[in-house]
Amino acid sequence: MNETILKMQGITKFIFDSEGIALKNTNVKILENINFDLRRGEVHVLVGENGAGKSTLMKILGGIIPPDEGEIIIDGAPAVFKSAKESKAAGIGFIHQELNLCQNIDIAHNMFLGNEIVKNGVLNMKEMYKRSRELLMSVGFDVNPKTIVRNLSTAQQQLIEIAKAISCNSSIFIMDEPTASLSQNEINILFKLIKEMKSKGISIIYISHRFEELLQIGDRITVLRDGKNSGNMNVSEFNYDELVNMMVGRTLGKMHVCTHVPQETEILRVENLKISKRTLPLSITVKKGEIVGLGGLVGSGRTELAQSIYGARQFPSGDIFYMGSKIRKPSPRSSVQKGIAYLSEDRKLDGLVMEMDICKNVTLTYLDRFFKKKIIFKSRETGIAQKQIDDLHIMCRSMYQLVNTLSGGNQQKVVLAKWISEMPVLLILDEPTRGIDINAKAEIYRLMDKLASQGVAILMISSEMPELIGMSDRIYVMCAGSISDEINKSEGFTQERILQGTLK
Amino acid sequence: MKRSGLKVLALVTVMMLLSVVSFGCTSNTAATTAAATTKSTAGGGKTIAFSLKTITNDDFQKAIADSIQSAVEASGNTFELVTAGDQTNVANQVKQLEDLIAKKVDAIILSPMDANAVIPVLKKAKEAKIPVILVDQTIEAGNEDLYVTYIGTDNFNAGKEAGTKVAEWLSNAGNVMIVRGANGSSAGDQRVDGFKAGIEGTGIKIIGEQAGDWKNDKAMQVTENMLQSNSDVQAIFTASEVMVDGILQALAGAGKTDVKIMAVDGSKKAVDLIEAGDLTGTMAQFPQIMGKTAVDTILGVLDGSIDASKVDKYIDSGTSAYSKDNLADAKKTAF
Amino acid sequence: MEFIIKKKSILLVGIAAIALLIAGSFIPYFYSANNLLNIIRQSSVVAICAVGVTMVIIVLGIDLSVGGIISFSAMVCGTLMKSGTNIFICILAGAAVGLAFGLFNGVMVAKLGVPPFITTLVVGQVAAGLALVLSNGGSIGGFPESYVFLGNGSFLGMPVSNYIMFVFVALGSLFMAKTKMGNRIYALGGNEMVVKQEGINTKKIKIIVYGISGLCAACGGILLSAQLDTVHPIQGEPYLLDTNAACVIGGVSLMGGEGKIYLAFVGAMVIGLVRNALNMLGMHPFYQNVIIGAIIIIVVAVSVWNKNKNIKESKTF
Amino acid sequence: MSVSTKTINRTSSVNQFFRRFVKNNGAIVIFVIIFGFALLFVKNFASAQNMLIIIKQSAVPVIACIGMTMVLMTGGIDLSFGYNIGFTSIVAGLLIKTMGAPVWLGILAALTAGAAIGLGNGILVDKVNVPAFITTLGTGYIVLGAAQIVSKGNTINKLPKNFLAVGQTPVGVFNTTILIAIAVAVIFYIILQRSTYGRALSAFGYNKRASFVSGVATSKIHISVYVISGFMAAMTGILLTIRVNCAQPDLGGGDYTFQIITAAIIGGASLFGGKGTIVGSVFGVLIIKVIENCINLAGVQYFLFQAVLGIVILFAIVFESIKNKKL
Repeated sequence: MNETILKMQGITKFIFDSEGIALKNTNVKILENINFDLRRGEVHVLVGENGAGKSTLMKILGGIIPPDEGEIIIDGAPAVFKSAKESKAAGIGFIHQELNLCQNIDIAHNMFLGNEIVKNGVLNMKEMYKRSRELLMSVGFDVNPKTIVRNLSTAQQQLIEIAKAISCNSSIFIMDEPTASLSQNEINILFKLIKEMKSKGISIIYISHRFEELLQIGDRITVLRDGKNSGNMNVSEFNYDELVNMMVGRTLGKMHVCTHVPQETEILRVENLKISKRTLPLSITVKKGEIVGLGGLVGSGRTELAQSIYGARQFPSGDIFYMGSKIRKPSPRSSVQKGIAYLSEDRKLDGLVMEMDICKNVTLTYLDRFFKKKIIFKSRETGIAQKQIDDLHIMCRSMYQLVNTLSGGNQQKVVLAKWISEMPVLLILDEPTRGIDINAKAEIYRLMDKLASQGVAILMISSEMPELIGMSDRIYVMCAGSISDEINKSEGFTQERILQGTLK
Repeated sequence: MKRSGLKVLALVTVMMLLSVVSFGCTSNTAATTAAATTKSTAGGGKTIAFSLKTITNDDFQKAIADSIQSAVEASGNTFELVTAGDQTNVANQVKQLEDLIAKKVDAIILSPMDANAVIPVLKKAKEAKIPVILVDQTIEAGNEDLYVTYIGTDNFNAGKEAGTKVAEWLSNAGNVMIVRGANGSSAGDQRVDGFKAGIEGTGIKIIGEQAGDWKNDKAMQVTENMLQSNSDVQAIFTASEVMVDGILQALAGAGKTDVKIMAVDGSKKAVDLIEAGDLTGTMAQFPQIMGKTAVDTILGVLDGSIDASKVDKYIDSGTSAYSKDNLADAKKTAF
Repeated sequence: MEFIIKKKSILLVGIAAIALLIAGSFIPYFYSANNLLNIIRQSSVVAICAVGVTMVIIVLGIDLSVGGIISFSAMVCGTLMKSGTNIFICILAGAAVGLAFGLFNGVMVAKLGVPPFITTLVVGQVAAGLALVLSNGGSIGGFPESYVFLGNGSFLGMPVSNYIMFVFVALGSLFMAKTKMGNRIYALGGNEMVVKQEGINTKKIKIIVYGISGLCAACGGILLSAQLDTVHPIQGEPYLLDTNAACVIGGVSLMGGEGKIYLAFVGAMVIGLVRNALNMLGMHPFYQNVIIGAIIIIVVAVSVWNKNKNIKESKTF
Repeated sequence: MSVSTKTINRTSSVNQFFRRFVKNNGAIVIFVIIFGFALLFVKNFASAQNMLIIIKQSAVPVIACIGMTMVLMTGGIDLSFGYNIGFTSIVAGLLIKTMGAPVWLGILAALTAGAAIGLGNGILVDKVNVPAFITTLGTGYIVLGAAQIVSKGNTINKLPKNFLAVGQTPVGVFNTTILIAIAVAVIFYIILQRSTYGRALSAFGYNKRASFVSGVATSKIHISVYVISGFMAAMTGILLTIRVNCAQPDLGGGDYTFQIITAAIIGGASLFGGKGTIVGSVFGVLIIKVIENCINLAGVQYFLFQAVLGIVILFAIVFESIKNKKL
C-alpha cells in the first residue's frame, strides 16, 4: 500500500525570452531540478507561493507542456507525455483551477467529450446518459445528466469534473486549488470524496493555499519556492512556522494586523434590500474606519449584495443610504463619483482589462477625475501609476507591462491600486485574497488596516475563516440571500458561530 | 409569465408589420400616381405586371416603367411594378416572376436581366397561360414560343452605331477608352461588343477598358486611373449615361477638355449635358415607344383583338444618335 | 439552454404561422399549395447554404464566402456541362471546388488565425472574381433537361429542390445531434480550451466545419443554376447576407456554441415567406426593403430579448 | 568582453525596435512593400500626378474607414454604412439642388440624418442588444429603401458650384476634400491616443464588463461610436456626391461597406474589439487604392479585376496575421 507509483526526477524548465527561445545559460529557471514522488493512496499536498512553479510542474505532469530536462516515472516505467491525451491515458486525471467544462452543452456530453460512446457511427446517448448518471452517483451528486452545465453552481461543476476524471479510471489525480471557489459544506463533500478515493488506492496531488485544508486531508507536504524544492514534511509532524519558512524563506510576522479603530459616523446603511424577488429583505451598516466582514457560503448572495450596493446589479426593492443621503438608481459610474469602490471577485472577468498595461488599468477608474479637461497628460498619468506601483510593491518590469503577464498576486494588487489611486470613502472587497500567495496576502491585509485607520469604511466578502475572523470588526453572515447573523468583535468570533449562521 | 408576454409582443409586432405591408401595397400605387389608386381600388380590369432589374439611378429603365404604367392605367387596368433591387440580382427576378405567376396576374411585361436565367420561369408562365412581352432585353434565341414579342432596341446595334459615330468624330484615327457596365450584365456587354464592332477596321485603338459597375464613383476612379496609364485619348465610350457624371469629373480632374464622350440611353439629363457641351453624343433609345407598344400589344392579346401567334417576334423601337446637331428633336423625344 | 432553444423555436414557428395566416388573409392564391411549395423551393438555396453556415457560426465563425462560392462552383459545373461532360461528374467537380474553397477558409482561420469575417469575405471575392474570369463576365445557360429537372422538375407533386433541401437539412441536423464530430463542434463553440485539453485537434474540426460550409454553398449554387437553367457569374452575391441572416433569425447565436440547423431552416423560411408575401401583395420594391429590414431586426430583437430574460432568471438563485 | 556584450545588446535592441515597429505598424510595412513593387514593375505608376490621384481617391474612403474603425474597436460592426452614404447623398442633393436650400443647411441636414441613423443602430445594439451584425444589416435595408423612396430612384447631377466648392476648392496641389480627410484623421488620432474618451473606448473594446464595473459610461460610449460612424457615413456621402458631381441613392452600397471594413482590418483593427489605430486605417485604405490603381494602370482585363484585387488583399491579410502570430 506504500509503493511509489509516480516519480518525477530532476524536472527542469527554462525561462523564455521574448522570441520564445529557452535561455539555458541564465541561472533563473521556472523549474530547477525538481524531485517529487507520490505513493499509492496518499494525498500529497504541494504548496508554495504563486509563481513558485506548482502549476508549471503540474502542467508538465498533465502533458500540457513538456519538461526541458528530467523524467517522469509511472509504476517504475519512464513516461513521456506529448499531449494532455497521453497523460490522461497514463491514468492521470487533472482537475484544473479554473473550471474546465463546456457551459453550453449538457453534463453527459461534457463527461464523454473526447471519448464518446459510439454505436455503429452514431452517438449512443442512452448509454452515455446511463453511464454518466452512475458516475455522478459515485461522487454522491444526484442530478439529471441532461442538465446544461451553465445552470450548475461552481461546486457542482467541480464534482462533475471529478466524476469525469474517474470515468477515465485515473489512478492519479491532480487537484489545483479545487476549493478556491467552494463554500464550506461543498468543501466537506469534496473532502469526503477525496477520503473515499484514497481508500480505493487512488493517489492525489493536492495544490492549495489553505493550511487548514492540508491539515484535514493531507498526508505529506512538498514545498516549492522559486522553482526549487524547498522542503518536505509529513502532516503528522506539521509545524506552521517551519512551513511558512519553507515557503517564503522567512517566518512572517502576524498575518492579520489590526491597528485601526472604527469610528461612529455611519457611511453606509442598507435597509430592507431584497437582492432578488424570492429572498427576504436585509439591512446592514458600515461605519467610518470599520472593516465589516461578510461571511457565508458561495451563492448565499454576498456578491449580489455587494453589486447591488455598488450599482452593478438591479435589485427589486430596498433603500441604500450613503453618508446619510439616499442613493437613487445606483450605477457603477455614480458610485465611483461618490467614492464607492468595488473590488470584484473575479479579476480576469471584470476586475482588470487584461490586454492593457498596468498604467492604463490603474488610471482607468478615476480617469475623468484625474483629467478634468478630457485630455490625458502622460506625465501626470505615469506619476499616478508609479506611485501606486511603489506603494503596493507591485512586481513588474515597467508600468507598461501588460497585466495578463503579471502573477496573480500582482494582478490583485493592480486591481486594488486602481481603486485606491483616489482615496475611496467606502471600499467593498469581494474575496480580496482569492488565489494569491501568502506574502501578497499579508501585504493586502496590512493595506486594508492602513486604509481603515485612514477612515475608509471597508466591507469585505470572504470565504476564508481566518481572514474573516482576523480582519473584521464586525461580521455579517449571509444565508440564502439574507442576513442570518451579526457578530461583534466584543462577542468574540468563533468558526462555530459563523458556520451556524451560514447553515441557518 | 413575462416570457409569454414577450411572445405575444412578438406576434403583435409581426401582425403590425404585415398589416403595414398590406396597406403599403395599396398606398404605394397611390404614391406613384393618384390616378392609380382610384383605378386599382376600382379593381379596374386586368392586372399587368412589369418586371425589370431596377429603376434606381437608371433613368432609362425608369422611363420604360413610367410609360408602361401610364399606358396601363390610361386603359383602366391595374399596373404592378416588380424590380429585382439591383443591377445583377438575377435569382431575385426569377423568384418574383414565379410569385407573379402564383398570384395569377393577367399579363407580364418583362425586361430580362439574363438571356438564359428567365427561360425556365417563362415556361411556367406559358403553362399558366400568362402572355409575356419582352422589352429592352431579349432572351436566348430558340425560345420564341415563350413570348408574344420582343420590343426593344438591339443593344448591339446601338453600340455599333455609337462606334461608327465615334469613328466619324475622330475621322477613323485615335485612341478611345471604354467604361463598361457591371461585369456580368448582358445589356452592357452587348453595347460594348457592338461598339467594338463599330470601330472595327478603322484606325481607332482601344487603350483602356474597365468596368464602371453602373456607378459614378467607380466609373470616375477607373477613368482617372486609365488616364494615368495613357492620357493620349480622344474619345470615351460608356455603356450608359448613369456613369457620365463620374467620367466628366475624372476628365475635369485630369484637365482634359477635348475628349469626346459617347454614351447610351438618351435621357433629358444627357440632352442637357450635350447642350452644355459636356457630353458629345448619346445613342438614344425610346422607352416611351417600347412601353406604349408593349401595353397596346398585350391588351390586344388579352381582349383577343390581336392574335398572339401573328405578332412578329421582334419590334424595333428604334435608336437615334443625339448630338449638338439634332438637339431640337432630341429635346422633344428625350425621356 | 435546451429549454430556451425550444422556446425560441416555438416563438419562430409561431411567428411564421401567424405571418402566414395574416399575409394569406390579404392575398389571393397565397394559400394555394403551389405557392407554399414555391416558397419552400425559393428558400431552398438559402436553406442549404444555412446548413453549413450554422455550423460555422456555432464554432464562433462566420462565412461570407458563401456568395462567391455559389457563383464559382456553379460556374465550374456549368462550364464543364457545356463542354459535354457527364452531369454527375460536373456536379461532383463543382462540389469539390466549393469544398476546396471552404477548406482553404478553414486553414486560414485555424492555422493562421486570420479572423473568419475577413478571411471568408476576401476568399469570397476571389471566388466571385474567378467566376467572372471563367465566363469572361458573361452568363452561360441551356443545360440538359435532367440537370434542369433538379431545379424545376417536381416529383409526387413536390419540387425536386425541396427534396434535396430536406435531405441536406436532415443530414445536417443528424450530423450535429448524433455524431462525435457534432458534439465536438458544439463543445468547441462553448469553450475551445476544454476541447483542446481533451486532446482533440480543434484546428482539424474548424477546417472540417468550414469545408462543410463550402460544400453546402457549392451544392446551393449548383441547385440555383439548375433552377435558373443558367449560371450567372454573380448569382451568389445576394445570398451572402441572406444566409447569415437566416441563421441568426433561426436563433443561431453569434456568440457561438448554440443553434440548431432545423431552426436555421425556419429562419430561411421566414425570409422566403416575407419576400413572397411582399411580392404577392404587389408591394412597391422600394417599400419592400424597408419592411424586410424591419422584420429582420424585430424577429432577432424579440428572440434575443426573450433569451436574455431566460438567462437572467436561471442565474439568480 | 564588455564591448561584445554591448554590441550584442545594441543589435538586439535594434532588432527589438524593428520587431516592435513591424508589430505595431503592419499596415505601413505592407504599404511600403506593395508601393515598392508598384514603383518597380507598374508602368506610369511613379508619377507625381498619379500619387495625387491615389491620394484624391483615398481621401473619402479614409474618412469612412475611420468611422468604421471606431465601431470595430468596440467589437461591433456597421453594415448599414454604405447605404447610409447613399441616403445622405440624396438628402443633400435634394435639398441643395431640387429644393434650392442653402448649402450649409443641406450639409447640416445630411449630417444629422446620418448621425440619426447611427443613433438608431447604437440604441438597438446597446439597449435592445441585438447583435450589431443583424441590427446594421436590417437598418441597412431600411436606409436603402428610404433613400429610394425619397429619391423615387432619380439621380441629381450638375450640382450647384458653391456646393461643389465645399470639396473641390483646390488648395495647393490638394483640394479641400483631402484637407478635410487629413483633419478628420488628426482629430481622431488625438481622440484615440490622448483623450479620456479614447482610453475608455479601447478599455470598453477589450473588456466590457471590467470597464462597466470601473465606472466607465459604457452605454454612452457604445452608442456614441455608432453615431460617429453614421456621422462619418454622412460626411462620406456628401464628399462622394461632390466628387462625382451627382447625388444618387445607390452611391456607396454594400460593396463599399465591405471594402472599408477590409481596409480597417488590413490596418490592424480587430473584429473582437480593442485594437485599431487611425494610422493603420489610413494606410489600410491607401493599400487598397494603390492596388486598384496598379491593376488599372497595368491594363488588366476588366473581368480579372476582382479576382486579382482579392488575391493581393488576401496576401496582405495573411502577412498581417502571420506577423501577429510570430511577433
